[in-house]
Amino acid sequence: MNGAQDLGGMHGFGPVVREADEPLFHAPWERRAFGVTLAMGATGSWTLDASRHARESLPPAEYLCASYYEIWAKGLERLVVQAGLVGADELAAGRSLRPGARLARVLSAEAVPAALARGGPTEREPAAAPRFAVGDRVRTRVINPAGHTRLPRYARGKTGEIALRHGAHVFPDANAHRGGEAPQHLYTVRFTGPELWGEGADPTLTVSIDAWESYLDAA
Amino acid sequence: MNGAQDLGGMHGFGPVVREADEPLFHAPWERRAFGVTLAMGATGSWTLDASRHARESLPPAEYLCASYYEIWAKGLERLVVQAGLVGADELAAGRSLRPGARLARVLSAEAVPAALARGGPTEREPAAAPRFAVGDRVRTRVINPAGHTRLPRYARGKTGEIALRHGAHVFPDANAHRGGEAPQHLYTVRFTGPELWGEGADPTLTVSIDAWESYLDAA
Amino acid sequence: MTALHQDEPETAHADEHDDHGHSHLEPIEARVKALESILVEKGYVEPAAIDALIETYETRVGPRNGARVVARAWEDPEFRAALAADATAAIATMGFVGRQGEHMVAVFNTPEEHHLVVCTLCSCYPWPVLGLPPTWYKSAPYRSRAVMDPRGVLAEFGVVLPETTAIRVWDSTAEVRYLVVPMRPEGTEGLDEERLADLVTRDSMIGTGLARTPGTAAGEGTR
Amino acid sequence: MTALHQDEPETAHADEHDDHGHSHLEPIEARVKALESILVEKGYVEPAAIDALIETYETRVGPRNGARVVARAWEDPEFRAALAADATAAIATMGFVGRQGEHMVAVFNTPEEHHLVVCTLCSCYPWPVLGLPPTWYKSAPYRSRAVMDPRGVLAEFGVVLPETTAIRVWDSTAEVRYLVVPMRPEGTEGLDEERLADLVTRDSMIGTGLARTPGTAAGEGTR
Repeated sequence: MNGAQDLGGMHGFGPVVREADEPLFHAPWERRAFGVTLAMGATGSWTLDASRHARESLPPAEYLCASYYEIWAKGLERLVVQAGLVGADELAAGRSLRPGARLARVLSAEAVPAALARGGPTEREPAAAPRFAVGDRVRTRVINPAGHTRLPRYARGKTGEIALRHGAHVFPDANAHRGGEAPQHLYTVRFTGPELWGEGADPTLTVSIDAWESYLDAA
Repeated sequence: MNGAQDLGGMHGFGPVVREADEPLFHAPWERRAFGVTLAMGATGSWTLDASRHARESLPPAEYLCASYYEIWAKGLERLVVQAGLVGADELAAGRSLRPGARLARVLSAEAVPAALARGGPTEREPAAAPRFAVGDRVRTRVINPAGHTRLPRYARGKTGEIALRHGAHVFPDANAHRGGEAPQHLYTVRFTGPELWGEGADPTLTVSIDAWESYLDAA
Repeated sequence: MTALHQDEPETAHADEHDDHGHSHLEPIEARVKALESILVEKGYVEPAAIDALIETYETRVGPRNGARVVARAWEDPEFRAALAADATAAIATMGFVGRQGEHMVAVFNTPEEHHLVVCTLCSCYPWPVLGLPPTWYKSAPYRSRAVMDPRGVLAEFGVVLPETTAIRVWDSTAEVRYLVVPMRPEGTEGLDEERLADLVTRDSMIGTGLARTPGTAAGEGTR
Repeated sequence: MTALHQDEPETAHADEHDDHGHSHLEPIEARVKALESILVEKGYVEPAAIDALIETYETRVGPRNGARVVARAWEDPEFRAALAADATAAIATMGFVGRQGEHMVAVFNTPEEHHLVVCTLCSCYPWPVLGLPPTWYKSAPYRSRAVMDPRGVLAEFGVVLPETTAIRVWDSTAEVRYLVVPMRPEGTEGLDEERLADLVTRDSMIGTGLARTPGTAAGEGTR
């Protein structure tokens, strides 16, 4: 979706602000928002792609005004309601009003190291041979889906070159919307600065994105 | 600039909300923000293009969170400071701390009807013949200026057709930044929905923009 | 990277003023009041001129102007042709001129084509014929979606057009201002211009509505 | 217009919940506390697991991991080759595996090419080797500008590269995570891996910094 999360190439945000001490968390609630989001993710009630979509679906003004873990917390609120695990009335009340659903998995403290070490690899057996090889010229498609996509606006309708192949990976545009993993070949596509940004762009610049095969046409 | 003002094609703002009574102004301060902005504009201390740029230069989060006349008011604050007419200290103090500068024009109540009737026509004598004729195929350039531009992001690098010619008009990209009027031929350029939005776009849709000649290349 | 991609100095300067100047928490109401009084104290603006500007758009200039233009275009083929050929001049013959209407273009709805006007970059709108725009016209939902999903926007306004009617969106990116001339409703033969103008809603001149049919409720007449 | 351009129903539903649910004015602190306690009461999460997750990234996983990878790549040509060929496997030999590092790619700075990593769409970052990202990495200024004005961003970090050094920006739009291997500083011959790792700043592994030269202040050592 063309939401506020799609920030590449925007102006007006000012300089990058670095904090003197760079705390990982700025308040106890940020710590909890982080931990509870990971713990709920481990229940398998939704995909990582769905959780990204929940965050980017915040109204743009809210997204841009919120701090990072505020976005996570509000995204998690949406996810638990959408999944039917918590009622909006319960969020409003600030407490559980009904017994919980039965989840397939609940993460225990003991299971944390193994769960983190396992992670969530997204590479899958490819169903077909890759359409493109390293060095091929490709053009990204012009798409504007209302749902989740990982093709940023700045890189649509642009011509680049396949720089890397990564095998087949889970396709977020489907997986975020209960469309299954629908794996596709994934490539790193490299564009020149002038191709992306036009006149005045740094001629030494290249920018690459990781792009699924259905984002690409032969150029 | 690729600021928050460039809204065409964004998702996530929800349905269009219409007010039951549609007040022109929602509070007395909105009335004053409107009137004082027009009255200051009439002094000729900046161009209309500069005032648009002052508004779009608000940080994106602030722009999207602000109500319409709040954006005008904050834009006017920037303009009077940039023009050296009011000091930042005076805005902070909420009152004038020094005598004002001498302005070439101050709008009187009596002069209002004539000033509004005159408006601010932007057509100028063309310095050269137009490069394009109605029906010509053109491609918009890929530009990403940090300054003011009237070529929206969604219509960059797109191929369309000249639908109307409007003669030569003041060029906002220059005029917003003390670059003079630098008039150029102005055209209405029509694009198809699929050209702009890709697959799934309404095939009956066309969208046109008004585009200055330097935005366009022959396609 | 060239200067093109940098924030220009004047913006940085203004940001600084905001940081060191008054607090962002100060209510906008107080900020506007302070701003006006500073400008008045300095002799840059006259409160009576501000009053006159406000009064003009609150009481004298509104969509009735545009409705009269449309009604005349419905009734008078010569005027319609003049409006199509040079809308600024044709509209000026009715006395509607000036700010935000300096360069007018009229677009005519037909069964084959429906026109819709938007300003994605700000809030451009033909003041002399329609007055000041409603809040929704200036809002992010309308500006973001009118160019990409106009049928979805129209549906929210209760306007559902046949799929065979093409949608023509006009994004007002310059000082050209567009006036939609809606289709003349059935059953309006013999009505005079004033009665016809009663049927021309404001929304129908933006393209988010249609002209009213005689006899339907006038409750939304000013829209 | 097709469904592609509509807001999907689940989003609309969530909006509704926000409208009818708790107030937007409720401080985020209270919201997060309430959310956790609801999820605990329902048996979906165990507070001890949340504690363990937090503790992992506060105390055990951080940029020292990546610094050791880089130091080894500087010292050991075979490891460097393995890192270039299959970074995930090479890094796993050092015990750094798992979440947000499942598919690693290492990119090597040279006098001709400088690499810079960003995630414009969210905050993708190689947790097993760098820990959790700093706030600036997740912020709008960095995400918006790194792809369009990387030299401007680098200058703000105090990194000014020759114009002949090409900039290679990697926007992490998939689950591939990029680790920049900075150039080995002069005067580091004979240092062991631990001492070399001391020179590898976090920023140098994102691309917003360079490795430190021996003898320079270690104050920014964790960056």
